[in-house]
Parts: sequence; C-alpha cells; structure tokens
Amino acid sequence: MNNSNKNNKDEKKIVLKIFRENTAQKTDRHYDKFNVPYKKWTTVLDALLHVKSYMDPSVAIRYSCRMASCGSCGMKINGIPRLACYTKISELETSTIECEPLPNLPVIRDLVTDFSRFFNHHKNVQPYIQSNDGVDDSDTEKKTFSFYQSPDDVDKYLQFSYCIKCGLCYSACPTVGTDLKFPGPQALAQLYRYFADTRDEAKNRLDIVDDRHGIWRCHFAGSCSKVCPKGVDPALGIQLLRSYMLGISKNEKKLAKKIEIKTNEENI
Amino acid sequence: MERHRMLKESQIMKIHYITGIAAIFVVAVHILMRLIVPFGSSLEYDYIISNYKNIFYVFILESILVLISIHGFNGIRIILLELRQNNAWENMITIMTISATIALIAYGTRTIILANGL
Amino acid sequence: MTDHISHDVLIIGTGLAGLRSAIACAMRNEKLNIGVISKVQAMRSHSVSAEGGTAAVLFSDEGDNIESHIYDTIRGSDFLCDQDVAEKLAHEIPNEIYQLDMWGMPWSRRDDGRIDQRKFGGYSFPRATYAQDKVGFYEMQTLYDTCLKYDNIHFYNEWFCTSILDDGNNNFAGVTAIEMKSGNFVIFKSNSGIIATGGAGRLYSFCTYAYSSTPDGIDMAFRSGLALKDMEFVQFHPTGILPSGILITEGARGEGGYLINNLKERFMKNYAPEKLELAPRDVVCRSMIKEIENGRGFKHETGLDCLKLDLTHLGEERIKERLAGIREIGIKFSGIDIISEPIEIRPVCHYMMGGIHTNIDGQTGMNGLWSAGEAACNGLHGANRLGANSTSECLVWGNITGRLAADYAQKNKEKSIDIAENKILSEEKRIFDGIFRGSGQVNPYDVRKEFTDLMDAKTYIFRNENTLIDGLKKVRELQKLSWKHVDDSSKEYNTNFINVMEIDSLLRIGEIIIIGALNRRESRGAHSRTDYPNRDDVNFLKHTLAYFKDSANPHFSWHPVTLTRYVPAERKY
Amino acid sequence: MKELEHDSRNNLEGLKGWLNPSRYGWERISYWFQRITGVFLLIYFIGHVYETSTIVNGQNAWESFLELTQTVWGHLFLIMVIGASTFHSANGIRLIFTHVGIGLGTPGRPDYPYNPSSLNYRQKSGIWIALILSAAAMYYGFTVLFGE
Repeated sequence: MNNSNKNNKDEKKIVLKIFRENTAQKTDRHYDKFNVPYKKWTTVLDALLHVKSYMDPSVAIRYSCRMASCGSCGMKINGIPRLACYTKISELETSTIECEPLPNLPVIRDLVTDFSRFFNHHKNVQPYIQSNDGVDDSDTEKKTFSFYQSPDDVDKYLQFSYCIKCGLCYSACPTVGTDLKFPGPQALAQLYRYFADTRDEAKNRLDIVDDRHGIWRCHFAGSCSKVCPKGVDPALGIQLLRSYMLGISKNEKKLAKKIEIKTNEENI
Repeated sequence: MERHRMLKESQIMKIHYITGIAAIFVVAVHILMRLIVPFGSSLEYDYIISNYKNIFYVFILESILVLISIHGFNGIRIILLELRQNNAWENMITIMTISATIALIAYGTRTIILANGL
Repeated sequence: MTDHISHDVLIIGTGLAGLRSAIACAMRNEKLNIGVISKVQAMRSHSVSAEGGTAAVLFSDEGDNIESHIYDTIRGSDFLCDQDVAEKLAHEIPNEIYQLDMWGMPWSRRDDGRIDQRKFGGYSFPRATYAQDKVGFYEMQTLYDTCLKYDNIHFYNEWFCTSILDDGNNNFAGVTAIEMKSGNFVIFKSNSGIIATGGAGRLYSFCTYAYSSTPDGIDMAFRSGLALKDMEFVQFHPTGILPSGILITEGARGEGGYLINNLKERFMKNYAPEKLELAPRDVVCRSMIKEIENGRGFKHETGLDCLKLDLTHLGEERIKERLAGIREIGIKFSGIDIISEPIEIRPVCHYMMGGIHTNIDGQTGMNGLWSAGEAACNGLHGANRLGANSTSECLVWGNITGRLAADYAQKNKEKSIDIAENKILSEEKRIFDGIFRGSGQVNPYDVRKEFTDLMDAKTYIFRNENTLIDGLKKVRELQKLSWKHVDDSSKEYNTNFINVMEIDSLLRIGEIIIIGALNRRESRGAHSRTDYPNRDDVNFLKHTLAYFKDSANPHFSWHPVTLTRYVPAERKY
Repeated sequence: MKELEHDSRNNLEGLKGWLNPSRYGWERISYWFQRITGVFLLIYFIGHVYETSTIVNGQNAWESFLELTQTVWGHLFLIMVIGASTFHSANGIRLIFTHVGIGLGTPGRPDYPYNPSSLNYRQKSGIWIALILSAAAMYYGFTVLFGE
C-alpha cells in the first residue's frame, strides 16, 4: 500500500543515497542516489523497498516484520544506527537520506551485514536459564515446575528481555569499533537479564565476562542505550552487573519458589 | 586460557579505581605545596630540596609516583588491548606495561632518594 | 558436483514451531545432529509479532477446565475442527506454558507470583496466558536462547529452501536450498524432517504479516506432491491499523477495549449481544464489514473505510502496563496515542487456517516428514481459529513432531539416503534456468502488487462466485505474463532472486485459495459466501484437499472431519 | 572465552568512530575526553618525572631545565594539564560511581518514547560539572601563571 508508484503531482520526494558494495566480488564502494516519493507515514524501509521494486532490484537489504520487532533492518541512517522500519522519512527532516550498512559488522553486500560475530558473543554469555533440576534432558525423569515470581521480580529483568538482537547497540559501541573480542552491549545486557532472573541458579555467570576483553572494556559511553529502539538500556544492565562483580551489590539472590506440576503423562 | 591469570580483570579494575581516587588526594596535596608560597618561588632549587627533605612530603611524592604509574599504565594497557586482539600482542602489552610501571617507579624513586640525600 | 550437508533431523523454519521442535528433538536424543534452516536469521521469524497470548487452562482451581477449552475451540472452528486434535491441544498446552516458564519466559504475573491470564475472543474463561502484549516475541527469544544451550542444534541462518527431496519411495530425503550469503545451491540430506515455515499472509496487500511470510514452505510441500488442506479459510483479524496493516492485539479488546462506529456506538451489541467485542474473529470481522457497508464507518486519509478501537477508558496506567507495545505501534505507525484517542482499524489478513495436510501427530503424507505450526493443517482450527490458539498449536505440535522426528531419525540412522540425480538437476533447472536466468519484460514486483491487491479485492471477508471466478481468471493471466526473471545478476545475497521465487509460490498458492473458496458453496467460519450464506453440514462438513498434479491443474478432493463427542450446533455469541 | 571464528575487521569503525563523538551525545563526549586526557596526563607525568629528576644533578641543571619550561607555550601546556587533570578526576569519580551502579536508576518498564534511565540528568550534569570545574581550574591556573 505504501509502495504505490502512482504519480501524484503533490507527492513529496526525497533523495535516498544508498551505500553499494559487494564484498565477495570486491566491487568498488560507492553510493547510488534515488528520488523516492513519500508520504507522512512512509518509513525508510518502505522507501528502500520502493527502490528495490521499481528502480533498482539489485539493492541488497535485509528486512522482515516491518514493525520493529524482528530486528532485521538495522542500518546506519544519516550517520546513526537505526531500524529502517522504525524511522519515518518525515521525522528525519533532511532532504537527503543516507543509508549505510551497520558499522562494526562485516558487510556482505550493500546494506546487509554479517551478524555471526554478534550472535556468537550472545551465545557465549550462556543466555539461558540454568537450573539444578528444572529441565532434565532425559524425558523419563522430567519434572515440570511452575515458578512463583512476583511482578517486582519480573521487573528486575524484564526491561533487558525487550532486546530484539538488531545489533544497533553493537554497532554504536566505541569499544566494539576496535575490539573484536569484547562481547558488546547486547550480550552483556543479556547476561544481566539471566543473572537477575530469580529462576536462574547458575553459579559462574559473572566469571564468563570477567576477563581482559570482558565487561570491563565498557567505559559507559552510553551510545548503546542512546540508539536502542526498544528502550533496553544495555548501559544500565552492564553497570548493574559490574556492581555485583565489584561486590558492592550482594551476589546472593533469592530464588523463585518452585511448585511441582503433575504432568499428564498419558498425553505425551 | 583466561582463567589462570594472576589477577582477575575485576581485581585489576579495583586497583585502577583505588589508585585513581587516592591519586586525586595526594596530587591535591602536591599542588597545594606549590600554592602556599608564590608560584615562582615554589620552583626555586632550595625550596624544592627542602621539600625533598621533609619526610611527610617524600611520602606524598612516592605515593603519587606509585599510584599514577599504576593507574596510568593500566589505562594505557586497556586502550592498547582494545586496539588489537591476538595473543602475541596482548602478552606484549602486559609485559610492556608492567615493565614500564616498574621502570618509572624506580626512576622516580631514585630522584627522591638522591634529592633527599643532597 | 553440488555440495551436500547431512543432518539426522532437518527443521525448516525457525518460528515458534520450528524452535520448539528443535529443542524437543535435542532433548529427546542428544546424539542427533539437528539442522535448523531459516530464510531469515533464526530469531527474526514472524512469530515475534504474535502479541496477545497463548491459550491454556491453568486455573482449574478457579473454575476453568480443559473440556471447556476443547469445546470453545470446536465451536470457534464452526465445527470443522478435528475434535481429537482439539482434545490433544487442550491437554498438552498447560505443560508447555510451565515448560516455557522453566526456560525463562517473562510471563506476566499476578501479585502472588502465579502466571496471569487475560480474556480473549471466543473463550468462556480468561485463558490467554500473556506477557504484556509481546507474547510471541518473548516466546521466540526464550526458545531461541534455550536452543543455544544445545550443542547439537545447528542453525543455518538465511538459507532459502527451494524444494523437498524424496528417495523415490515416498520417504523424506532432504531439501535443496540456496545459501543467501554466497548464492550457492546446496543439498541437505536427512531421513527425518519437519516443515515449520509458517503462514502465507503476504498473499494479501493488507495483512499483519512480515514481508517474509510468503508461502514458499507450503508451496515446496505442495510441489513435492503433499496435499494442502482447507486453504480457503483465511482468517481476518478485526484490528489492523492503517495504512500498514500492523496488528493491534485482540488482547486490547480482552483488556476491555471497545469497537466503535461513527455514531460512537459499540456496534457489536447488535451482532454478538453476549460476547460483544470478544466474539470470535470471523464474527467480529463480518460485523465490521456490515457496519461499513451500512455507512457507519470512518474514512481514513488513505481513502480506506475503517472503524475505530477505543481504549481511552482503560486509563494510562493499565495501557502502559499491559499494552505498551501496541501503544508504541499506534504512535509510531499510525500517529495516534491510544491513551488519548481511539485508533483507526480495519479487518486485516492475519492467519491461514489451512496448510500442509497432516494427521493428529503432525505427520504429513511422506514418511519421515512432519509439519507443525501455521504451515501445517492438522485440523485444529477448522474454519476459524480462536485467538491465542496459534501459539499454543506451535508449541504443542512443535514438541510432538520434534519427538517423533527424533525417534524416527534414530531408528533410521544407518539407512543411506539416495536421491536421484535427475531430481536435483530438474530443481536446479527450475530455479536457475527458469527463474534466475529467465527473461521477460514484466516487472515481477508489479505482478506481486497486482496479485496481492487482487486477493484483497476478491477473497476478502465476503466472497461470491462471480468475484472468485473473476479473481481466478486474473490470477491465471498473471501467471502467464513474462515476469519470471531476475535483474540482479550477482550471486551474493540476491534478494531479487529470492523475491521472484516467493512471487512464484504466491501465485500458485493464491490459485488454490480461490479454487478452494469456489468449491466450498457454503458459509462457515472465516469463509463467507454471500451467495451461500448458510452453513451446510450435509455437503460441506469436510476438509478440502488440494494436490499438485501438473503445473496447470491442481486436483481437489475432500477429507472427512473427525467428530468425537460434539455434534455440530448453531454458533451464537 | 571461546576463540571467535569470525574475526573479520571489515567495516569496523575503529578510531574513526571516536572522531565524531557528537552524534551520540554527552556520554560519548565524556568517554572521548576521559581517554584523551588520560593519555595526555600520562605523557605529562612521564615528562614531569624526568623533569624533576634533573634536580639530582645540582642547581644549574635544575634551573637550566626549568628555563626551558618557563615560556608562554610551557605555561599554556601546564594550563592544559591543569584542565585535563581536573576533568579526568571529576569525571573519573562519576564513572567509578556508575561502574558500581550508583546514580543510574533502576530497571523498570520503559514507555515509548524511551528515555534510557542510565543517560539521566544526574549523569549529564556530572559531565557538565566536570567540564565547568576543569574550565575554572584552567582559568585559575591562567591567573597564577600569567598573572605575575
């Protein structure tokens, strides 16, 4: 609906400047310019897809949900990492919009970057509940529990579970800009999310990032929280985590109460 | 690989914070000593030598030397670690910063001891 | 010649069902090597956009009971639901809720710490387990993160599957896929597989779906000879915002929102006096269209007719606590803050009740191949799905198919996989000669636009013979145009190529929907024929099956509905 | 930590990312200043230890070295040192507080439009105070050094 290519005289137009490069083919880096019509609700993603549909189908771009919940379309728009689907042309208030791939992630082609390093860092912080008896891998002895977790306990980690893994914070972080081994704001905030969860019983979570490229390479430049489209505030999570590591906050959490649920074995 | 280091990074950072805060106090005393007399005369040879003979001031100077060397070179280590990542480079940084810290402290201490004896 | 990758189990799709089945597989048998393929990055699938809740009976101590969940589902489906399937769902879903709790799902809680539930359309008890209004998102992240715990789950992010391979004896043998990053064509070999590729809402221009929700998975199964079931039943959701079609959750009405017409009247009292806004979605959608047709709608500035959803009386605090996500969506994509103003909404394509024909265990017609989630049609939703039952379905059948696929893979571990060379060659020919190196003047994106607008116009909430025939004719015309070509000649990350393959599948599946709707000369659930306004249990209490015969003519047949305890009755809300 | 398979430095922002700190706000500027002043102060410190060591070579050596530094440029350099050390100290204290989780607010349920609580006014004013203190110290240093 937004991509209608009807020519309307009143239609406003914007210049979209798109970064082009095919890394595997070692093509030259250059920018292509397109004149794209827009309305007040047109997002940068709509405009890019308009270009792809009707002007140059070879523009490579990653996109999916178009409602800022999948995290695919992160890119640098006018110098700042943003989600293309979450940035309206009308709110940028410039006559040219420059779209570049997210910095700090290797470019595959045009606006598409390789997230493997980012995902690896996420995986390395063990982003899952570790429980002594919650999940048992042999299904004959499997027990099901329900946890009693007060709304206040949920609020302790809820904010950090808003993370959509879009990589914006990772590409805004100055440390990530030079340090490949630094887990980055996303992974560290996720570590805090599971650390603060009263259902998690992991003992050694904090040791994972207590090394020379770990959490201490955050210098609280705040850029991660500034660009986060979901209000996750990774910088807050990282600082709170450090407070536990320095022993300022007490590192003993009250675990959630567990109630065993009788499973309907005959149905499984 | 990271586990069997002498100090955990969190311990190193504790040292970093403590040396930083402590340095502020001792440096403040050091600067005050320049300001209790007119600035020009605070730099005169005799005044300086008399400073070096004051055991309290010697203690302040030695503290500044140790605290800032540790704090400063650890800061440099952090910046250099962030710049490149491979084992050879990282080991080199560690060795270099530790030796530089020791060397600077030794050199400064030499001045203090010798000046004290003048 | 062509590279191949072997896995014990292959899971295609990384939505809720795909991730749940991957974990089920890994838990069942940690020695299996599990490959999970997705055309997007694993946590980006459209399940993240599910908002409202997951239906489950948790509070039997407060009066809820499983039987009621079963009957609500059956009644909601307009009795086209396979009743044994509904029983299975209702019995198993509470476990899944607790299982997610153990994996770290941030369910919304009551003050005493128990998991909370909210009201949802078509249920006789508040039964939608929720986590604010981002249920699908949290479930996805929880499952994805839990997958990372298992070293035997291997993700293939951004690999586009093009076809299902069998060994010639109706046994699953693998899939062919294109690695988007490099553009390489690769064969995946496996004895056991699960298709969980989700729905196909991008058949419509105005839909709640992600751009990636195209029917390539369903189409792939269809082309391999599997049957598609009940494709004519497309669910429309009452509240999609304009102009984008982004969903406002049914939870908004569950929390007490009103639907109003331009007389500021809660018009649902005229159509469903008992349930009002919380009638099943098909009922609400039809009522909305009737309101609009009777001139009681609003005009959105795009020129589309719409109605409004009023949440202003809920108060700022409640909205911020429970509906923060849709408030954000409203402000960002519609320019309206739901705290202070009613928001313009319109029925929007939301779910495909139909899909790959499976039995109660998710088993398809091919040995070693299962299907789960929206891509599958195990007969749970019948003619109309109840809100919050889709995430339930994904979790339950993700688990069931994962376990079955794991057992099957273990049993057949030693069996060698033979794939006839000519099958691979013909698939390569189809996609590379037929599409990648194809030629033509018609812009495929124009074809897509024309096709999806056509689906919007001809197969919306109310249908009739004339518009359907007209639609079918136009779809066939579009198919014949010379649009199968790719202008982007690079191999790497060629989304143009992917798009054209998606359009290919759109046209094929769109045709099935239209023919299915033509064949079903009755009104049932989400399928309303103005020329046959009544339900016809004598002739049409049965599922539609569609088979791919040759590229021109699909073959249709019928399949009986399993009735166990409940006799079809009139639906009143 | 597991050795990373993906160590491509392609598209890393590198030091260039530091050069334009303004697009990310005050916290980024503070980060940048803290680094620059830190390195600068260490260099000065090494120089200062060397400078003062000339005293052991007697009065002449001390005074001839002192003369080298008692110039307009030498004084300007010293004023920079005063500014840098004031900022580095004041901002450093703020950073230590944040690193132990003080003054950042608590996690909650952010509402659209999101204002991260870690980038609150307390933090911003901390940075401003550090900058103002450092300007005041430089002004004072200026009056002392050039006032005679």
